[in-house]
Amino acid sequence: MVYIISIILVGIGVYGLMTQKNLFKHLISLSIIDTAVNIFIVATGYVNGGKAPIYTKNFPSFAIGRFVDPLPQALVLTAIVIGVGTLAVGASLLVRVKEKHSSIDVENMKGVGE
Amino acid sequence: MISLLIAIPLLLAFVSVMWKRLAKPLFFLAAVTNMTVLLASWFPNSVEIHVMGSWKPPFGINLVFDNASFYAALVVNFFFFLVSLMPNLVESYGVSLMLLMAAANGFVLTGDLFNSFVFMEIMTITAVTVASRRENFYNAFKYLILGGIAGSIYLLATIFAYTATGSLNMAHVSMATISASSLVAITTLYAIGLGVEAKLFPLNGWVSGVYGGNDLAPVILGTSVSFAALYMVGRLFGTVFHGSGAGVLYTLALITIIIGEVAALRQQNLLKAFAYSSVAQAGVVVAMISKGTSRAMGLAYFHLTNDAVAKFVIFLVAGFLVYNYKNLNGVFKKHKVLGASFSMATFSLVGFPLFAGFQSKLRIIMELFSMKDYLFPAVMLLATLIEVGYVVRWNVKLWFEEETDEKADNPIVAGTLALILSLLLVAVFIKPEIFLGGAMKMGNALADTKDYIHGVLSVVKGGM
Amino acid sequence: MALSTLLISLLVTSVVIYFISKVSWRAGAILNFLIGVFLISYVFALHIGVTSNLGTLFGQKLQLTWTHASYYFSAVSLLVIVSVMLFAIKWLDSQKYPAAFNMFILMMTAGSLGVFMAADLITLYIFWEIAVLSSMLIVPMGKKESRKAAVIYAVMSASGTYMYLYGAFLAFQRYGTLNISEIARHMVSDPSTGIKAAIFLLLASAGIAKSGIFPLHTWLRIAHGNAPDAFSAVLSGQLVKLGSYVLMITVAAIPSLRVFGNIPFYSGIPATNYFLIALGATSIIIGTLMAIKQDDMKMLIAFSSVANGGYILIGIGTMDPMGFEGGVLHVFNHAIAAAVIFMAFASVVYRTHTKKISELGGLIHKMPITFLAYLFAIISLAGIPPMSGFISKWMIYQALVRKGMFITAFIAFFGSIGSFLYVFRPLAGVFLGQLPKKYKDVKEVPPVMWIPMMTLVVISLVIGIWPFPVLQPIEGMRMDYGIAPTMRIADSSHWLIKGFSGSWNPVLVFNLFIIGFVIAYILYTMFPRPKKVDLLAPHKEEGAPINIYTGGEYIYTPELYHYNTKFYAGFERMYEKHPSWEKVLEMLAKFFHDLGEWVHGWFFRPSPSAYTFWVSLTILIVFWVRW
Amino acid sequence: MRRFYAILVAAGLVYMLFMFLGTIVPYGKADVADRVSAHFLAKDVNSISPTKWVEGDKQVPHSERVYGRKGFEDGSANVVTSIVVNYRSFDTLGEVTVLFASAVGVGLILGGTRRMKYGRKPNFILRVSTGILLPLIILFGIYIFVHGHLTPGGGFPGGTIIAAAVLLLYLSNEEFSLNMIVSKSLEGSMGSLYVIFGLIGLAAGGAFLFNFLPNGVVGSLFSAGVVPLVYMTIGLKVGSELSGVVAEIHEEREG
Repeated sequence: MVYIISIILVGIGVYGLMTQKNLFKHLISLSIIDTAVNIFIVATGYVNGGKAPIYTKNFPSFAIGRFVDPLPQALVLTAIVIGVGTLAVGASLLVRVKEKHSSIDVENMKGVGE
Repeated sequence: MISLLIAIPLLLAFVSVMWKRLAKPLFFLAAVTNMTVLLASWFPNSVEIHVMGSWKPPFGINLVFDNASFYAALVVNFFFFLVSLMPNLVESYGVSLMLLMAAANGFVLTGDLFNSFVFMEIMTITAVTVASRRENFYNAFKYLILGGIAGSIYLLATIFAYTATGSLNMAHVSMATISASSLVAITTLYAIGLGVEAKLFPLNGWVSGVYGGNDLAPVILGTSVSFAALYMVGRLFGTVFHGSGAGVLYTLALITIIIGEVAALRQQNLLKAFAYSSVAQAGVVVAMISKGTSRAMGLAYFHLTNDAVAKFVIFLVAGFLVYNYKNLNGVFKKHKVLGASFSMATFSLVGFPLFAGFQSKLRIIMELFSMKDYLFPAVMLLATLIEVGYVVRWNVKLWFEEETDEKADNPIVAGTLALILSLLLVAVFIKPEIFLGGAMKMGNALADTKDYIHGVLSVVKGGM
Repeated sequence: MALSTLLISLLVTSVVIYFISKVSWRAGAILNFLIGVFLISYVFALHIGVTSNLGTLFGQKLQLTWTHASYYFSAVSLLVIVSVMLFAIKWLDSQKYPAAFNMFILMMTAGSLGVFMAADLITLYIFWEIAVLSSMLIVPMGKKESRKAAVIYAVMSASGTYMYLYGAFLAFQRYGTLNISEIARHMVSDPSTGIKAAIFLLLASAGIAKSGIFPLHTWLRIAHGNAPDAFSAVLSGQLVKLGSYVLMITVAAIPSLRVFGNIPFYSGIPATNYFLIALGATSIIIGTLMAIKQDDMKMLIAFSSVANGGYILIGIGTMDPMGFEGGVLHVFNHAIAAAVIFMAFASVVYRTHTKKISELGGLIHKMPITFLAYLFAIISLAGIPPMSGFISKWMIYQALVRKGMFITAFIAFFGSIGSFLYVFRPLAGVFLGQLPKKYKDVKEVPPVMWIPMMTLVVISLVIGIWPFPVLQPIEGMRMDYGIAPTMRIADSSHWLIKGFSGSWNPVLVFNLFIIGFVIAYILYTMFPRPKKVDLLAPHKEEGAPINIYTGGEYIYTPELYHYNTKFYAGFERMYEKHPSWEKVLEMLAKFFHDLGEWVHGWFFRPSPSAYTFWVSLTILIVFWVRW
Repeated sequence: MRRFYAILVAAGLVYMLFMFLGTIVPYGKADVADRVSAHFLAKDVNSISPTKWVEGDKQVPHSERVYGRKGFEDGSANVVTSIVVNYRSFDTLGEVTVLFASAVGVGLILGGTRRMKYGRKPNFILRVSTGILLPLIILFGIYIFVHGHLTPGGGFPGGTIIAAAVLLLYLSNEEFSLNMIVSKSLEGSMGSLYVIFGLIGLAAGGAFLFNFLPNGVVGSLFSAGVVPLVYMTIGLKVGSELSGVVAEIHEEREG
């Protein structure tokens, strides 16, 4: 189910990218795709009944099936940060696009030849 | 030792953000160090690995240093070194270029799928930064969006590979038994994910905008970064997936060649025209890689090296012209050295004899005929025909049209570099071994999966 | 000096010449000429059968060998090039890029010689491209239109060249060698006709493009017409002959009669050869008809080059001993004639700065030597005895008649008659008629410029009387290629060329002509001379009405009354609305351009949405089509 | 029409991915024993033979008590942290670099010089509560990255929380602008420190990013060798970096 939700989210992101005229919405769509992929990654590591992979007093010892797969979580941590970086650069680019072309709407932008 | 290739530029980048004025000399220092490191470890001729944090593969991350990654790193760093010689091109982008350098090196050297994704994203972000120079924001934004999509798909592919094999190590993935349907999913997603950086049709929409938007981006993105990306195509589809998914690449690449040349033909902007030509050449390289044999791959990288050298000269000269003259008619009458280098480089691109492009193009066609592939040579020759059209048109325009009275100073460093590189192209025609030897070793290393797996997984040592 | 050393040192020298010319272009031009003279002496001293290694490429030896064909073609080429080099010593002062011209013309010489010496297909290709590249860089040195001309020239030439390359590699893949004679040997024993025919036609296409045979002929008009004037002489007289050489290689060095013996088409001529002959015949028709209606004198001769390329191809294509020798001899004749004509035009342009026939006239009084050179050249070109041009055409006709190819023979005769028409047009328009006022101070060109023209004319005349020095190497070529090796055509001991329906004794004919000329001259002196009327005499200044009037109207536009206007109006009207092949090729070029627009509009549109759409669609297509 | 095609294509893409789903394990059925992460969990990577592992002999570790013991190859109780900062530390260096690259990029792209004004006074509650909350937020951020090896969290979340504090400052005070020299030098020195840790590891243990400090007892604050140090540098770096980004976005160009 989580898989399907994340895939549908990817579809929504792609739909947004294809239909929206506002460039900031493109950035948001991209973010949605990123998030969807992240959800998907975490989901691939889930074990039914598994706990968060942290050794505490209550779960002091290792056993197969007790913890969920920690690797996808570590990967997602990286992927989130990358998404943030992309978003920051994209947003600042849009600030300048707005300054230069007086709009961030694809149809109203000025001076975008070729 | 080889981890220094990534560590040194990174460290210097971090340092230079504190002292902005140092960025340019530090970039030069980083490039020189990297070249020194590479020259000190000339062609390892075996698969050496460097394990990060001394966690053995497939558990930890490892850098792989074999003939293939050495040659790719050499080419990549060489162009960064050349760029670092031109301070007025670097301007305030020293930090970004250092990061780009570290990322390109990491992308080339890494033996881990997820790690390559991380480096690809660094490359995308720094490349976008570089592309936004000279207020080229909208095109940079488009590049960012496409790069973002590609990154997501690449990540998705990596996760599919992880769930299928239980590891992220390339060597392990290449030896693990993956079900056919799984392999389809992984290779499709990787083909698309890499397609953006490898400039495959139709994922190459960003190229003209980014290369055509300023004078720094094409010089470095069209040479180093595109070499790194195309190296990864060879590594993944040659070494890791043993040529599955090659059919997709082949078809897309052939379409790319024609589309790229046709689009270049109609371009009225000098930089954009050759941006499209670089798309077409990338198509040739990918199609050759998809053939999968070591010879074919070696020739692909030979061609790519020639193309990169020629493109460096072309973009360097074109960037100078476009941003110093409003009307390009007959400008080479004022810049004879630039003009001569430009002409030589473009003729090499077409594959006229006396220049390096001839050697690679003819060898590729010959190799294809010996593989009984009759379609690709025909496509390639048709593409070359179109190329002749616009290359001659531009040369005639830049040399012979009536000049205007605009004037700009001759760039001395850029002119010298362009001349040296274009003479290098002539030298390669006379003695192709200059590039061919390394490229062939690279091809062998990429095609030899067994050696790669053995080298990565059985050698358990830290190693400098 | 080994052949390879010669070629490489020529290439290096050409760069040196550039720097010398930068200091003094005249010194460079004189050096060029001296090198040319040295090359001629070198070529004449070389022994047949000398070989030399150029190195290896892709594990294949690149070889040069000196054959009868190399000797013949090199000698003809050098004759033309050296004349132009001498001509250029003075002529270059009207040019903008003398240094580059000197460099590229020497480079082109090296390339052409390399083509003629090449023993394998790749060596040929390399030198071919060198020749094309360097000549392509000279073409845009002319007037404004010449820039476009260079591009068209390069593309057309490349389209032929790349087909040739494809054919060469096809042959290599099948036979494992690139050596021409070995490929010929393999092809004879190869059972697959389809692939052989493909190789044959692909190889020939380079020659077709270069020598301006029908589907790829359109570049000649624009390139020859707009190139720097003296260089047109090289283009038409020498470079086009590279194409004829490649055609000869494909038709004769690869023994097409034996290779395609299983597909005879008409009187023993294989279908492949007949196809080429048909192309040649088409070129004759097109070249002749188009030449007749040209007003630009250079374009006129450019079209005549198309027609003459057709003659050469027909002659060689028959593979009849007589036809072959005629075709090859025609190479010599056309080279000399075209070179002289273009040099004469260059002289005219040098003095008058125009190449439009309708703006010229009456130059016979001002430039008599140029006129004389032109006169003899067109006599040769039109194939009138006693000039050498007649002999080759006669030999081709002989072959056509013997093979019973009456349609082709008819076309060849038609072309010959047409050539009378078109070569007369510049004669009348440029040299005869009224001299426009503005040219009344025009002088004859200096000796440096007329000496090369007259030398070539004298050579042509001498060969017309005593053709055996040229026929000897041609016979040698015929023996090399094994075309009826026992037959002897040129019989110098009896001063005879033995044909099928009779023999030709050039010495006798020449004597008869001299007698005829003497009689005519006597008659000319006996009758009263025509009186000279200055038609435009009252014409005081440009544009003012002229005092005399015709049909009750003042003459406002004297150009309309120029001798040349509507010269062959009645004839031209017959094919006024002809379908133009040039338009077809333009459409093709436009197609690619529009395709570019289309691609750009659809795939590289400036919106990220479009990109996403195409990316997604491609993923889907990749997913569904492949699996 | 445009939307219709878009839906069609998006649906096709979803369908394709759905097809691909069939090739991976169903949700919740992930077999950790088959993956490398089993050994990250058990902290026994050094004791198994990778050659045997890749050939299919997975050598599943036995159930064993980890918490409160010492002598493991890796000492953090939070396994995700041990992967992020130790087993796959190189990825994290890359991650830090991504953030750094985007911060540099934002700086270069925006290139502002003057603090942007909101044009209205922040209200009373915001101003007062900022004074109260600010130290708490910063303290919380520091807590998060110091305890990164024990509890969920770590350098990235901690740094982000610190940056949130800076954002709060920006919101509450129109005159405030971050001292860029301090933030840049913190950012640069911390980034360099990470690389230098790696280089020390290279010198000490022969491998870049080698854990050269003793691991200690799993679960205690001073444990896990170099991990807390790295997380602290990351925390400070990310904090100063994102603060820098916040500051950059709040700057506009003259004219």
